[in-house]
Amino acid sequence: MKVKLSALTRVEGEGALELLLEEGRLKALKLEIYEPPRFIEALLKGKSYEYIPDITARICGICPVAYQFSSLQAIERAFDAFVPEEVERARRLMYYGEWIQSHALHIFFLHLPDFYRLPSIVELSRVHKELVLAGLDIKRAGSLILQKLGGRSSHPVSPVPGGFSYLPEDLSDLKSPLELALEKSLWVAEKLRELSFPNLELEGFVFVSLVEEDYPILKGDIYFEGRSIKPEEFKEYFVEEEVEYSTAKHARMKDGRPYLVGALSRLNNNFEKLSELAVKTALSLNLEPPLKNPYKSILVRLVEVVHALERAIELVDSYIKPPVSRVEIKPKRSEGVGISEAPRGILWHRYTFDEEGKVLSADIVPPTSQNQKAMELSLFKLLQGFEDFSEKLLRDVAEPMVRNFDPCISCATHFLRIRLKHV
Amino acid sequence: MVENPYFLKEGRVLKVVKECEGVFTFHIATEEPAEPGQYNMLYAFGAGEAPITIASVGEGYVVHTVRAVGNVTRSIDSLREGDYLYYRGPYGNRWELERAFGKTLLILSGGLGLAATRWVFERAMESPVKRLIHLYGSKDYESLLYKEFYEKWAKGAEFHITLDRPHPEWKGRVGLITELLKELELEKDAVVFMCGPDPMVKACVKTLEEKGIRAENIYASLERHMKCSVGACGHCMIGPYFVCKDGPVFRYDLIREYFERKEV
Amino acid sequence: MEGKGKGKGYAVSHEGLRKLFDLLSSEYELVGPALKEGVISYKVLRSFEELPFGCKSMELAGYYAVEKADGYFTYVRPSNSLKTFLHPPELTIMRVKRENGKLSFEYEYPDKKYCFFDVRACDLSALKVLDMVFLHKNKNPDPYYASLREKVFIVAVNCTNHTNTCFCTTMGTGPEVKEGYDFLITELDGRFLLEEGSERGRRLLESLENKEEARQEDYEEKERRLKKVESSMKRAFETEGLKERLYGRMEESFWEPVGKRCLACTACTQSCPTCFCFDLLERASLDVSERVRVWDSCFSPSFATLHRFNLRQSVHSRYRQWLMHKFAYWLDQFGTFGCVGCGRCISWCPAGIDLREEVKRVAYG
Amino acid sequence: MKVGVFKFSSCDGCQLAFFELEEEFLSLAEVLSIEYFLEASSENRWTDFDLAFVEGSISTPEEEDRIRKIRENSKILIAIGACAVSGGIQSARNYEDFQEIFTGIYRGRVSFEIKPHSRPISDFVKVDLEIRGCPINREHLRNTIYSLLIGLRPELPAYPLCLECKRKGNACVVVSKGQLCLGPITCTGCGALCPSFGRGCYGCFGPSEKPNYEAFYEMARRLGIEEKELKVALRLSFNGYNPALREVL
Ligand SMILES: Cc1cc2nc3c(=O)[nH]c(=O)nc-3n(C[C@H](O)[C@H](O)[C@H](O)COP(=O)(O)OP(=O)(O)OC[C@H]3O[C@@H](n4cnc5c(N)ncnc54)[C@H](O)[C@@H]3O)c2cc1C
Ligand code: SF4
Ligand code: SF4
Ligand code: SF4
Repeated sequence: MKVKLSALTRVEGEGALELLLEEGRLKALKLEIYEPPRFIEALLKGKSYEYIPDITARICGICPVAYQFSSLQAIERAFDAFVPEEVERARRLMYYGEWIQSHALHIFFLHLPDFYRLPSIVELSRVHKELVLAGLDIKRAGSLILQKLGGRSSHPVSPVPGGFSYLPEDLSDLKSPLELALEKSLWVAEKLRELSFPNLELEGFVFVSLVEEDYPILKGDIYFEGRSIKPEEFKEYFVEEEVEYSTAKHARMKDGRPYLVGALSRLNNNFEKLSELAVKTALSLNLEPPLKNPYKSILVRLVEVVHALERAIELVDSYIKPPVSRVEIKPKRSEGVGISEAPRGILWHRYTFDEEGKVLSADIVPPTSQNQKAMELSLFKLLQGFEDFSEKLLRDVAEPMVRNFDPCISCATHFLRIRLKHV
Repeated sequence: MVENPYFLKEGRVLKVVKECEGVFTFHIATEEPAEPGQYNMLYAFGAGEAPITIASVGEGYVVHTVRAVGNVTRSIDSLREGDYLYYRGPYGNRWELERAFGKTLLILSGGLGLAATRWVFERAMESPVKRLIHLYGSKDYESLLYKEFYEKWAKGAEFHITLDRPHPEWKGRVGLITELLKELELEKDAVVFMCGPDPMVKACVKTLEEKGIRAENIYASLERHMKCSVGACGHCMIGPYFVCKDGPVFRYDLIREYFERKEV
Repeated sequence: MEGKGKGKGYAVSHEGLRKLFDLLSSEYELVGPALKEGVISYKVLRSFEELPFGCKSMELAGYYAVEKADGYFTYVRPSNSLKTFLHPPELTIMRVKRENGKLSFEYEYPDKKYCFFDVRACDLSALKVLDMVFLHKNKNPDPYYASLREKVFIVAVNCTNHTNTCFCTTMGTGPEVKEGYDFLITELDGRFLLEEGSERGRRLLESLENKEEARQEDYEEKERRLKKVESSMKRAFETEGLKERLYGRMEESFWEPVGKRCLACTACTQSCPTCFCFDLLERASLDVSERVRVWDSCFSPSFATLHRFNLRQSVHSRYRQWLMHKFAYWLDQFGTFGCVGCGRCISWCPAGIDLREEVKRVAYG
Repeated sequence: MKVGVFKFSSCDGCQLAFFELEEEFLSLAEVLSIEYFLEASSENRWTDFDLAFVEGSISTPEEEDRIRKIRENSKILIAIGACAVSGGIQSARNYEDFQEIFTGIYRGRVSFEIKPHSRPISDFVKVDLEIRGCPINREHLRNTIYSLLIGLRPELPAYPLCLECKRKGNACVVVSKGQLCLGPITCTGCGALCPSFGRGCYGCFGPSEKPNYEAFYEMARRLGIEEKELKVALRLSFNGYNPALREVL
């Protein structure tokens, strides 16, 4: 027998959950993604490298900056362009803006209502007004960074190959909203200590993230189980395979083990690199590596918000408009890989170009498709013991589990294999 | 500090008459002096302003007839007795009625244009005009305005109506206003006031000139897009004129060059 | 308001100019030219150093670049115009509140006190033109414009250079500044001639230290420099009788060629220091609405909408409206040309249309 | 007013504009009744909608069925964003060989139905209003919702971006940098973001009302850009399959 939750709610993008039952017990399960693919990589073929960042940004409305920066890194590596330090700092700041905004949206609009058993932020705001308003203050701080540096909070326009098309003279007006957001996020952390979390641990997963000088965001090597590999080596360690029952490719380690990317992995792999206040917040919330309870990812995101805010304030304080905001790009026949930590985990891009800088091939691996397997395994583990599979149960129990992973289905679908179900 | 022309005044709606589908007449309390031909800018919350001609006045009130075509006019048409209307004005020039003293005055109105000629027509009935004729063309029976006055008007002047389309109830003329006009015996020095859609104005002028009436004796009230009504926003310009302040009433010979040319 | 007529003259050094600048910026919000992202534009200045001394713009129809030059006031009028400050691109003229079926209105006037530092002859004329539109030739003077305008302090500068698109001599507005300023600066060789033009200007110059009285030679040098610019500028077309000629050229065929090339992008009208057209917008939420005045343009596809239809559908008819307004209608409306020959609309036309060529073609072609 | 927010092929960015309204989203949620909005709530109801906001383009048979159903159930249907209005970036494939595009991504067995073309909503059902942009400007969303609440027909500008660019005080990038800018033929609404950030507009609000393409091609030629390149830029403008642009591409 099949049971189906036909439309996942409060996630980014549209997906469904299908359970296969045998004699009333869960036999198999699949997370179905019925968003049509948009063929973004294929569209890039034959187009100038200049189009890449703006087009790949459109893969996802909630983390476009991640796409812009992973792709810019790939382009700049391919063409041996070295972006000045100050420009990289501005990129970092912008990326923090996206983390803050995206995490705040996920925490307050999508995830938090679960913990109060409410259907949405609207109901939540009726009972916990202050909490929601704090969340909006945090979100706004992130959005303001994006607007200031890129014009708008989704699909900002300033990131271009070689740097920025323009950087502002002065960022000091960001300071007070950021400080307010930091204050609010510490207060929210205090508040969220009240939450109770189901006891469920993810066993057997490899935690994969980047490592760089700071808590990873903009670039770095890929790190797991105490070792690090170069971004170029990604495909040697991680494979995507087709699974008969699923419409999506599943990513796994080459040795067959499942892996996880995103907030939990970042925290587990880079705890000591968190900002001072972020470490304090983490400890106050009893978050210490190895953290395996997916429900606590909401707390990890909050810790990352604290980190991002603290770092963003430092960057705003030290900001001086760079003398050159954009270095020249000289296209050549070559290949480039770029990787960064999108809010939902590592986002890998690889492009090959011809002499004029036209795209010969493009390959993008977004975080959500990497976490697909982890989501299904956790759901399976969670639902295994149940006998009643009513829609209500699935909405109340299964959906919150999915939200733990903050899946971004729009991201996944430009890439995933899809079998369309008619709803 | 100079006086703010955008300052809005408040007027209570004293009376509302439904003229026909989507057209209402309002009596608005006001003490502002006005002249026939002038208009007010009426304001609607969130929608902005629209120029609306002063159709008539009474003791302590002004009469406006509004056809709902867009946001401002639709909002205004939803007002009822006792509500408040906000406006500024009056603006614009007036019909030069004196020019018709001792002569024949012909008024031509098309559709809602009757709102712009009604007051000057009523004035003319009490003025030393030698002969007063008013031809009113309406697209159909349903759209006729001011029905309650026809009897009175027919007593004070030669008042004729023609409809573009026949109707079972309608015993009067059917046909375009120009046809009615062609049949009319007119002195060559007659003065003409008209208001109606641009094509009607053009067609009537042609017919009038064929009858030997000179453009200097023809006046038309024009309609153009306007935002400020004080000759500063530029929208209503036609040739060198601002319809809002140099008009809306123009002596035809002065605007012919621009009015008859395409896209000026 | 600034007066006219020539007053006393002084000569100062570069340092003297800085002193003047500082004196003025302590009392006024100082607007002047600055080089930003490769373009010289008027903006609110924080320091004397922001003035683009020794820069010069190279301008052609649809082309603009800045290069270095010898001297100080080597540049010409900036890319944007002073109307930005007096007739702001976006201005809330009132706030409307709705309560129990009644409305209440709050009117707010901008209360900035500007000093325009470095205004050239063409732009001074443009201010005069705008004054006529909004104040002197309007039965209903505009209180928003008035509240800003009456406080403005004007430091004029004589042009000792010109760019390819300038045609002030044709329009009779420059290069020499003649009236309408508080004081006037002319760059001489290594020093600056300051001439007072109003009582306010006189008081200010009087309070300045380290100045000398201007000598006869200073005035002579000024004349020489102005003559030099003037003689290097070609007369673009004849303005005598231009209006009448244009009124005779309303026929579409005269305008169709330029209609093909014009993008109807509105850039000319927006860059023009005298184009005043605006729109009034409503920004509403449930019970509060703001009435906002924004710049509009006769090139906009909805500018002359009547009955859901723009009366000026074709691009050439919109171009005709603009050019006829500037060189014919304006004279009948306000007694002057609507063009002061600043050349901004030429430089900043992305299609590279040269207004002068169009005037010549239509009126004299 | 019963409201539904629906998603088709898209990046979700336009729906986010609702969240971008921040506190106003919460207060509007109290005035409107939001019956269907998968991204915002776990309680969703299919009903008759007074107002349906539709994000995304139509690129599968399922989507085609679903948009028709939404239309039947909605009084006012508003297309939001470049995908819904013009087919989105994914509609750039409409100008290419679909087989090639398809196999460029999927090499193995596949079992889903997808249309070769991604099309705007208005290709299938009547659209009452359009909010443009990739993504939409939240002020436009705000303005639209309030206008409807006040009982007015929402009005968004259709004039070219250059007008807004100038109001912003930008120096034209075509003139001062010799860069291509789609501003003269692009509908305004974004706040002239790209020129404000030193680059030419890439057209994300779609074509303005009746632009003069002939003059625009000439402008591009002066910048050294051939018609072929220009067409690529327009197809990749996120609005390449806008009914008005389609005709010239
Ligand atoms: C001097 C003058 C006097 C006027 N007197 C009257 C009057 O007495 N009574 C009256 O009802 N109207 C009168 N009008 C017309 C009236 O001003 C317009 O109908 C009004 O501005 C429309 O505003 P709106 O906001 O309702 O519609 P908008 O939202 O501005 O317009 C909606 C659409 O309707 C179009 N439209 C505008 N006017 C008309 C129209 N007349 N017919 C059809 N479509 C139109 C617009 O172009 C627009 O596309 C007068 C106009 C002028 C210039
Ligand atoms: S029309 Fe052109 S040259 Fe004349 S004042 Fe305006 S911008 Fe300057
Ligand atoms: S930069 Fe672009 S939008 Fe701005 S004026 Fe120039 S062409 Fe128009
Ligand atoms: S300038 Fe053009 S591309 Fe840039 S944001 Fe605005 S509409 Fe989009």
